[in-house]
Amino acid sequence: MVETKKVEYWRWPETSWVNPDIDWKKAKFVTAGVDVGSVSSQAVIMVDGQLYAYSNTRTGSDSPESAWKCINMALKDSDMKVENIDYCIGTGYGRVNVPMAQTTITEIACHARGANFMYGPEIRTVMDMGGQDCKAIRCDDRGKVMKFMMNDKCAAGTGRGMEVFADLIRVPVWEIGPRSFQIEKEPPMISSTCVVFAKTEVVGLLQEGVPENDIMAAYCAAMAHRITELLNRLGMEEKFAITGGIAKNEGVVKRLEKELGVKTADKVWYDPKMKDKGLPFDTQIAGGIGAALFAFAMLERGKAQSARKA
Amino acid sequence: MISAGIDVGGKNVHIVITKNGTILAKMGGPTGINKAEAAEKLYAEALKKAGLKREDVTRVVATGSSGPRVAFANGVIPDAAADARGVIKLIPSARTIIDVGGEEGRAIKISPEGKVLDFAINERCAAGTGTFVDTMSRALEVPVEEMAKLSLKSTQSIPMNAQCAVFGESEVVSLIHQKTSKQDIARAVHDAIAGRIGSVARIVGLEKDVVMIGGVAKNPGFVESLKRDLGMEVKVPDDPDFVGALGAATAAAAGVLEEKVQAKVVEKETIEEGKA
Amino acid sequence: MAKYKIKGLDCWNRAKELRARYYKDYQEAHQRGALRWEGGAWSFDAIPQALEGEVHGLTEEPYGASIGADPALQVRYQEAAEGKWGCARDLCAYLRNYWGSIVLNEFAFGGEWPKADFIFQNHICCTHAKWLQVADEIEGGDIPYFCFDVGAGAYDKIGERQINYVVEQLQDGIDFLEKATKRKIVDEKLIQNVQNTYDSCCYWAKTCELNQAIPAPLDEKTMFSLYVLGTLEKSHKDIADFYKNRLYPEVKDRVANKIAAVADEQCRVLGDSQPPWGFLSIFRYLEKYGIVSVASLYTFSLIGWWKIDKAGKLVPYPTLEEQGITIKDRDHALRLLAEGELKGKLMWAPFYGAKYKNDIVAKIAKQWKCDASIIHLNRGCEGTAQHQMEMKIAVQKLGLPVMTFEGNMADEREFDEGRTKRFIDLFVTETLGLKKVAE
Amino acid sequence: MEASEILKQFSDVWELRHEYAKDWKRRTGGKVVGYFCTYEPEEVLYAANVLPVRILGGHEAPTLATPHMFDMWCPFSRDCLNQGLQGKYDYLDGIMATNCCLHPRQAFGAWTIHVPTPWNYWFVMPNAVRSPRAKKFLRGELEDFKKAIEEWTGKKIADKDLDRGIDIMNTNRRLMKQVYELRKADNPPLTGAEAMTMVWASQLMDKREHNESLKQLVTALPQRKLARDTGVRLMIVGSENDDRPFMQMVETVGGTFVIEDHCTGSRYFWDEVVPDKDRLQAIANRYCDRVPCPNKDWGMQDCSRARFPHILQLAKDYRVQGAILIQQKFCDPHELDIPSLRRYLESNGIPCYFLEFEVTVPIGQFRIRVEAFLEQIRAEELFV
Repeated sequence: MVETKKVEYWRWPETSWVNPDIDWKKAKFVTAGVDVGSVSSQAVIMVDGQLYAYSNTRTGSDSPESAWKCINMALKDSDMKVENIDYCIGTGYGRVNVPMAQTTITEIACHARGANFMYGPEIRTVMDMGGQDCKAIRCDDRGKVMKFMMNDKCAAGTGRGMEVFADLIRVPVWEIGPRSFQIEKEPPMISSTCVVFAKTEVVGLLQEGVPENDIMAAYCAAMAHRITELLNRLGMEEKFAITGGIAKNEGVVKRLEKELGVKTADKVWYDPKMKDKGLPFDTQIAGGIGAALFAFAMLERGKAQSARKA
Repeated sequence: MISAGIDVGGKNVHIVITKNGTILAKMGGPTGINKAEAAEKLYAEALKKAGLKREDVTRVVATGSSGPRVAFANGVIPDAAADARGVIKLIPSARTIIDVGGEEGRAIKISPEGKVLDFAINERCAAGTGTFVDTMSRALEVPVEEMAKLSLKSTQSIPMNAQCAVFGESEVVSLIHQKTSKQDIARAVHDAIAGRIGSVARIVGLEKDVVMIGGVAKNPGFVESLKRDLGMEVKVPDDPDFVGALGAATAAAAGVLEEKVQAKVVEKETIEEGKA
Repeated sequence: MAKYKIKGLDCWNRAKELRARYYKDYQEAHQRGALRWEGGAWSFDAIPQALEGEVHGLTEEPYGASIGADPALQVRYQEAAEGKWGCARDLCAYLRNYWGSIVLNEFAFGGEWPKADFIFQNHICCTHAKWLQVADEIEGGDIPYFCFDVGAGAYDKIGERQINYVVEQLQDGIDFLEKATKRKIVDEKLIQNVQNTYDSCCYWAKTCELNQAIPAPLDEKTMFSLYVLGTLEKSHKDIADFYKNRLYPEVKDRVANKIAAVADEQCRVLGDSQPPWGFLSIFRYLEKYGIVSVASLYTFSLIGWWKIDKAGKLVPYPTLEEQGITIKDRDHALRLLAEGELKGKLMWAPFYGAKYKNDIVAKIAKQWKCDASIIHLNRGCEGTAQHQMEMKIAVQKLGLPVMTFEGNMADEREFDEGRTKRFIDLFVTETLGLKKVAE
Repeated sequence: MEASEILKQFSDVWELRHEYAKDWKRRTGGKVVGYFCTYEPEEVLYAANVLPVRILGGHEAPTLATPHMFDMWCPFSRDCLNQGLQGKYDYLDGIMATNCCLHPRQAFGAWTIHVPTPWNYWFVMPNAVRSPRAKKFLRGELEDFKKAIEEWTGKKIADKDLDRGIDIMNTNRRLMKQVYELRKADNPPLTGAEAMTMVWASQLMDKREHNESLKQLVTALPQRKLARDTGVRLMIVGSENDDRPFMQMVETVGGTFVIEDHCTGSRYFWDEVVPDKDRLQAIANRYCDRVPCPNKDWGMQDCSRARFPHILQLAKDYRVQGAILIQQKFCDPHELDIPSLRRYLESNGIPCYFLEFEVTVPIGQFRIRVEAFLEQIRAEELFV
């Protein structure tokens, strides 16, 4: 009954990045946001509100470990130590298990704030497509949450679902998007988005000899549809930005845009300096950025004291 | 007379070849992507194992969710019918059958002759299937067999709230964080599914003897949870995952031949549609 | 070689024509200076239809059902109701179709949503009063709204007090109508409408009674399309005339000549609740096995009026002629209307307890000579899904094999056709031991 | 006695409800009747010295109920039936239900068939409570109900008995309202979970005893100081709610429930019977005029609701900063009102968040939603 794991098609590459132009030692405040999600974890280090370093890793079964893993990875090419951080905020589904964090804030607030920083103040609707939750958020020009909705008690149409699907169809998860467009015509969407029953349906389609690309298209379409339903319930207002892992899946995003009749904000830094420097733009770090920014704000406003140990 | 039963389910193919009621060969394996091919391949192996040639087999009956895909079968019978025939052959005292496979959990009430009197299945959610166990074992990072052993050692019952397999996964993870022992988590998982299946079984009514078959029946931890939930003895035959195939073989021997059930969907008719 | 002769219904096209006209009239009412009203299929249409001048109603359930018959349309409407209005996905499927239709400003029979001039509703289940209360809100909240309550008790408890409670509300309803429309209720019209209502409801029951014959002259699938008229405007003379002078005599004639609904009738089934409208094909599928759905509490008494006679048999409710009654005046008319609806509509009995439903269902199973029962566990309508599992247990006690399948009368997202056919194959070939009849 | 001790008593009755009822029977030799909905006229039962206990959630997977109610029926009703089938209510002398929503009717229907109970009664409560005709009709139904109980208990119910019944109920309502008054304070002396536990206890125990405890509570509470930050002042509105773990969870993540509209909360006791020499009419008037269940709340001329302005008034009186709207899954009456209620409250400046309850709520999933909602309300702190 137990499936012997072959190649893990769902496994995507882990990354990290440090900004060489920033001398953190001169900083007033070094803040961090650690976003431990159900599937992936990110650490973001900010120096006086400037993006200094980040990492994007996979979450293990133990949240504290995952938190350490991603913050160490973020700092691996820097001379900064975790002790140098003034204030750290944990967020994400494992937020209560982030050892180096002084406090926690939910990923809903953090993603809205992060999206505002990454995409700019014109963003009014943020869709965070996470590992097992979809969060539709309406925010103001400062990235303050005005209203939000989450998917119900079922993981249909989430990042986890996409991974299971990748594994099932034996295609690396990052290839699904592009390949889902290499089709003759758009197929009907997978009717069941339940992670388990979609599986049954997909197997059925494979047996009927439906081309893999068409099945990927059908699955992406189903996911896009689920998200549209959520956004309709929330009430969509432009500009619209997507954060989280699925944002990287064009197969879903393009179809989502088509169904909504709304374009998603371009994945480039709002801040011209960052844009021109061509700093990497990773939609998965939005939560971490938001958390680090909140940490900075709390220190600035004296709402929190520096916990710096060194 | 030699006959064969082929059970093609969501995950595995099971084949049983019998001669005048006695089993000559059993053969099982994963369906993979192409179920028809897998069935073809395993059938060949089964024949080899039994030292038979295709023409030696008088009749082949297929069953299971993909039974109709078995091109070389002379007929197809519904899976619950195969279960009933197989179980009554192995355990004549059986009146209630609980079959939990990868993607479906079902309960069947049968007559002393093994006729299906009533049946109910776990509708539209994975939280009552073998897949749920698999997903949880992945989250728990212990193989299913290990989970079974662990849960038997558990001393306390923890309710699991999550209905959805994926949320169940994260509930397991948070239980791990709460430093709950893997034994107790394993039991919690089995109890959760047993609860779902138990209520399905109650729909057809719990008449002794209750027999559990299907892949999950090989998980003693789950069987224990089910006994607890039903508050009664649950019998499990040897090779519980081959019972469907055995039932199909029995049907073949008895000459039950349904014409293949086409899965084609009849075009929709509207409310105005009448007899005219 | 088929066992019985079969033949389409001669009055079939008349039924279609009446139905089409109903929706067209509603849509075009304003062009003709006529009034439009919304209400439920059990809303005592005899009263608003008695307003002076031309009046046309739209009953919510049949409208929702028509949309349900077209899965693509239905999903679009329901997603509008769920998304744009934000209602729960498990609410009455008809209601979601109806609200979605308003939200999208689309009339399912073409054109824009025709806004009503007033609402005349009655509260038969948790959903009804709220259905049009919210519809009114979606449309801006400016539609005059009246809703009366028929929840006065089970048929065997209906006495003077219960009747008075409803009659008094109807009198208030008349005041409301006259105030809201600035038109008067015409007593002659009201009396005629009540007369017609009796004919529609009693003759439908008489027609259903004929289905006790072997072979059954009608199958449930056809009956679904025939009772619809009664859910639209049972007080209309054309519709009363259809039931009394067209359908009933024709079905009688079918019985006399042994004309069957299904040529190879070999198993008579007791049904329950609305079918999944988009998938009536499952009834055709059953016919391949010679299985005919001949009876159900729902189909019989959604519009049919019945009573239980001294011998404890279920028999049609007597018409006014049979009772030797001529309606004297307005109050007499209202009283008779309330009496018929409260005492005769056994559909309401289950709302007061499982035992009521089980008793009636047992009578139907016996009198209509049913061999088995197939129960659609209808997630789309909690009213008709009342006590379905208790019914299953009760019918099994009668010795009839029972199959249940989950579905939804008008939300295809909750119906799995493939699986349902799998169930049918198992139930029919194994439990009933039937073979498909040669095609 | 200390306020905390009294509240502990209520909590004990809540946890040991069956032991309490059995003990009450032993002590008084009286009859106990189980009921499903707060539209059942307890006044008449108290007049006959019969103890009404409300069937409330057991919060275990209702596996025994599945063969009788498939899962489109509200989890609360399935939970109630499940406990009946488990034999947990084997001490009941009677069971009654009424025209409320269709869900408990399923439970009641199955209960009368499968759970041996000596006496059962279906009480017809009109739905058109805002119709002038309802009161007269209800008076008649009360007359029948009174007769039925007299036959059952073999004792006549005199006017003085009805007066006693009315007085017991009114006193209970008045006292609980006094306790609720204290929740208007900046730092309420009791949490929302404690307040609701008090109401649950009132539905489970002899109100004469409950009243005695309440009298002490009303004097003791003002001295009580809670060592907790009130945080965001929340309101919770919706269907039946006896989910203590949820209430407690919310009050540990930075919020306090200061008022609610539930039939297990204020909606149950807000309105008193206005005495009249026609006692039954007085009772009938009370049940027609009380804060309605959505199922009975519609206008006679327009689509207005009586419930909404009342809820808004509560929100103002208790200085509510946000409202959590909840409902039992599949609860049509509330599902039908909630989209409108949400618009109504939000247009009046009260942010809302919606949650759907089941037999057990997935605390983890709900916690993040609640935390995010609280953050949304006090977001300003997080911005430079």
